[in-house]
Amino acid sequence: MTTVVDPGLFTSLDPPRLAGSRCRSCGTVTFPVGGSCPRCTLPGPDTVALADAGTVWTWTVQTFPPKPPYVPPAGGFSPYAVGYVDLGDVLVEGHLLVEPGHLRIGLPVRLVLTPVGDGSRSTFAFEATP
Amino acid sequence: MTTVVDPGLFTSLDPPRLAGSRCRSCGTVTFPVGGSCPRCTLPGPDTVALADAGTVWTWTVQTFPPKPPYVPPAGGFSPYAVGYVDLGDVLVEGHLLVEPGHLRIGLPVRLVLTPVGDGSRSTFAFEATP
Amino acid sequence: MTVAIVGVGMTRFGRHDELSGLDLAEQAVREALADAGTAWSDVDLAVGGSNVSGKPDALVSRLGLTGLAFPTVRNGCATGGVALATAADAIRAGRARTAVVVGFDKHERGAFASDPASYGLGAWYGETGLMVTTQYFAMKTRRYLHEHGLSEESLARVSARAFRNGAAHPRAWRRSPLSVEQVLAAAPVNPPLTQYMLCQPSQGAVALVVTGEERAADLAERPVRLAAVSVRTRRYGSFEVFSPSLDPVPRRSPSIDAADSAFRTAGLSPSEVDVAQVQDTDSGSELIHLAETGLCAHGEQEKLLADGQTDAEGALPVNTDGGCLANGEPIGASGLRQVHEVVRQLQGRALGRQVPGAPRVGFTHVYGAPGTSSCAVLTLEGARS
Amino acid sequence: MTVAIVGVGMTRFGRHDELSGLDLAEQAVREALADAGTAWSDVDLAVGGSNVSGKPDALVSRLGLTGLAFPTVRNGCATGGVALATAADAIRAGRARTAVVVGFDKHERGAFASDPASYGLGAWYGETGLMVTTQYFAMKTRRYLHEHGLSEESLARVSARAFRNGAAHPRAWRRSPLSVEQVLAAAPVNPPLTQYMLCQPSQGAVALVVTGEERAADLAERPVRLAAVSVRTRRYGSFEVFSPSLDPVPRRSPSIDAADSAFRTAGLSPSEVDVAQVQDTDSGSELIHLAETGLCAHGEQEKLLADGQTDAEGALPVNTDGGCLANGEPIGASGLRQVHEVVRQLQGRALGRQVPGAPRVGFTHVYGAPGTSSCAVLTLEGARS
Ligand SMILES: [Zn+2]
Ligand SMILES: [Zn+2]
Repeated sequence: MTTVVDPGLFTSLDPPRLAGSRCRSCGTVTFPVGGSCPRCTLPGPDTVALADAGTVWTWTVQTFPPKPPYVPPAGGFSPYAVGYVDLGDVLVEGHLLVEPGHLRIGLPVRLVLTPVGDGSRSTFAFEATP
Repeated sequence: MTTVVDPGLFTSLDPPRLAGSRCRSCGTVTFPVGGSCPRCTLPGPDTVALADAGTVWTWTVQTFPPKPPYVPPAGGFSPYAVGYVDLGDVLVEGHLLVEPGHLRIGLPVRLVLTPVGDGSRSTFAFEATP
Repeated sequence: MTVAIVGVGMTRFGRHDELSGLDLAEQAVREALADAGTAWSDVDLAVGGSNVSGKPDALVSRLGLTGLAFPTVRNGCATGGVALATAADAIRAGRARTAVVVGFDKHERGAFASDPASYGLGAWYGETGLMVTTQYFAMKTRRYLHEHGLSEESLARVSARAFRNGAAHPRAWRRSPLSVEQVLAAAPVNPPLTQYMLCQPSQGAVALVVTGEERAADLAERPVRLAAVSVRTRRYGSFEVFSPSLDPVPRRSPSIDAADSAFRTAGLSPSEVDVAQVQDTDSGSELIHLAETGLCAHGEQEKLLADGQTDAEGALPVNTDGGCLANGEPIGASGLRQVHEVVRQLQGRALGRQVPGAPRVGFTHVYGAPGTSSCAVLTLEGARS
Repeated sequence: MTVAIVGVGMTRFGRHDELSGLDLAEQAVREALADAGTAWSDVDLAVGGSNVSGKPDALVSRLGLTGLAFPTVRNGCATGGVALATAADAIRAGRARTAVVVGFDKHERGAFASDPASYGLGAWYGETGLMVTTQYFAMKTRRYLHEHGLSEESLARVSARAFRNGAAHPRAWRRSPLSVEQVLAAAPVNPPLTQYMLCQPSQGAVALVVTGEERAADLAERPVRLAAVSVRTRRYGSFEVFSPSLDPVPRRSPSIDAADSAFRTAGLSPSEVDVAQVQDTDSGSELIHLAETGLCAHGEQEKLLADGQTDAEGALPVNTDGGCLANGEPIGASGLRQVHEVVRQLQGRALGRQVPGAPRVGFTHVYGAPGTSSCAVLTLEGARS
């Protein structure tokens, strides 16, 4: 069984799908699930499964270990790529499991789970669509 | 040799005398030594030895252990009395080594050193004049 | 331009295990907006204050990303008064038309801890156990009782009235009355102050909607005019918390200056006050502040309390919602709780004990470390003056 | 009432191992008072801002216990602008005649750490390594370069100019010039941002003396008018730090709104600005802010920088004291450092590179998390307008 950093981030884990909020009035989609719409403030948005594939909208590489509360891998810190992925309705920030040399704006990616910290838990990430 | 919590609090340790500041302009006396006069803001006050005896001006008993940075005694917390002592030119706050039943405003007291925390260091206190 | 309070909102005070400080703040703002019959989108300035519970301007994510200005102020126990003054200035300066003022905090159990360095003090002061707020209250109270011939019964009467008022107030934390005897017999935390003479850190939020007077009539049936709000820091000689030494004759509390300035600005005298909230972090502080703000003479408190004159039905109703003693102190919220109570009293819709006889002049007073006081005079439109 | 700046004071920026944040603040205030030829006892309001270095109002113990009002504001990187606006409002509202505004901070080495809860985020966001300010700068910059056809050389040119200006400024932290090639070849901290394209936490203090215009002529030979100061929070769609998600078309930065409001209030247009300080926590931020504030068009930065137009001798002098890149960022002080620099430029007494030709209109811009911007327009008395 997969243990994730926060079950509230997902609608399902196998296959992984992120849970977002969609405003009942203006249709604005946000991640993670929130209590009200940031655009029109209407409370009680619907919880929806976000698209599980998209394209890289921007990216960088984290070359130095963040301060706590970041938990480095058991084997020690190594640089990792992060970015925003355009899922159509919303841009979602996350780890990018792509070689830095292959990273580019527009790269097609899809949602996966990846272990973080001491390896006992997973978070969502995006890898290049094969 | 006596190790005190802050050597800057004293002009001498045997016998103990507290170091205060006396303004060269308005004569205001303060404790501990400061860089300027709180009444007239003139910098560079003289460092003076405060009187080593006075009377209790007000007092209370600390019945519960303070939060850190307070360091309780090695043997555990026990209630202690504190108060302001009227030294003539200035009222100084400190521990009162007086049985609570004997504490009263106006009680004559004199300056002593007393161990604090793990017992390796001392601070100033006032005990009843015999 | 005169500034008026046209809406108030407040959470229950006490413990809120399931809610964050921002949750509480959001709740208070929504209630205040509803009370004023207006919407967040109509607000062009918010001023927030919280000591420990996050960034007030994070509220825009919950209330609406309208682009408004949202300064945060942070002045310890005086935060509420400073926030209200900041909003009032912005309206008078023409930088805002409709402002929300929100204060909140969610403190954990137990006494507040303080860092000597942030007060410009050496580490020794904290290590040796002198850096305890309640010690200060106790020592100041003992000296005040001594100088003005007041009894420890007076301290207990302050607490008993606070708990009596709290018991009648649906948003108060402490809802059970306590007798003078019970207060005196309680654990002597820092004598002469017993357990029930000291307020506890607690949790809660308060919000106000403030406008210039020309809008006020549109937004409230009975807008309450902010006749004055004054903030003052200590002058030399004030008996302040965390003072390794004091002048041989301490005097000149900032409460004296802030109250004097507020009454002068309002063109009113303390004797015209119909309902007052004064800082009662402990029973002794209330006694001291009643005289420092000019509401009574030094030493007169004994008789005022014994005669019940500070009750809602008395000549000088004080801390009618139970004050800090019955509500605890969420530092960022306490000052605005006072304003909330005065506004409701003047409008005749107190949630707890209503002062009878249509009170028209209200007064609030907070005092915080290191040596800041804020006082406000609030009047009902059409008040005598 | 118009408000003017009549005195400025500033410490050296950088590392001050022997001095506390309050020491730095005291030094800056004393210099500002001397610059205005006035005394602390003449000041009736102080507004202080510090993110991590203690309570600004503790300064009264050092400067004089005069009883003045001393609100503290706390708005991250926008603290300086908010403090200035608060003081200006109090003067306009008649609550103060002469105000001191002071901002300071003493940060330790290394990147800033942030707590997810205080931003309303889950713990997962911090644990998994997404809560890093420089990541945000890098991602925003990369997207901006992509959308507007700007090169990484432009980023390096921003840094090279900042270090060139810092080298000429006696109070700057980084005093060694760096070439475009050196900046590009440095460690890629968060690509496309290299080590020299990101500012570091640092230490310093700045103070201003502010009065109403009728007093200004008494206190300064060439008072600088605060023609406008505006503060705005983000609207929906702004690309902000610590955002797990964004709108598909991010837009509406608070910098756009704050600058627009400031220019409208001042009755001036961005094209009339003779010297500008814009937030450059990183080189990409400066590029973005130049366009968001209206000082140039999106995409125009490439040519402006390549042609040296943002140098002191260019058509649009920017960050003439080296900005955050050469001074580091003491959060509470940065916004006021900008004002310090503009005031001195307009008065013709810049400490570093002086903009030639008697500049008369200055502009400052700060931007901080979560989504607050403050902009000011400053003019020399008798300025064209
Ligand atoms: Zn919506
Ligand atoms: Zn003096």
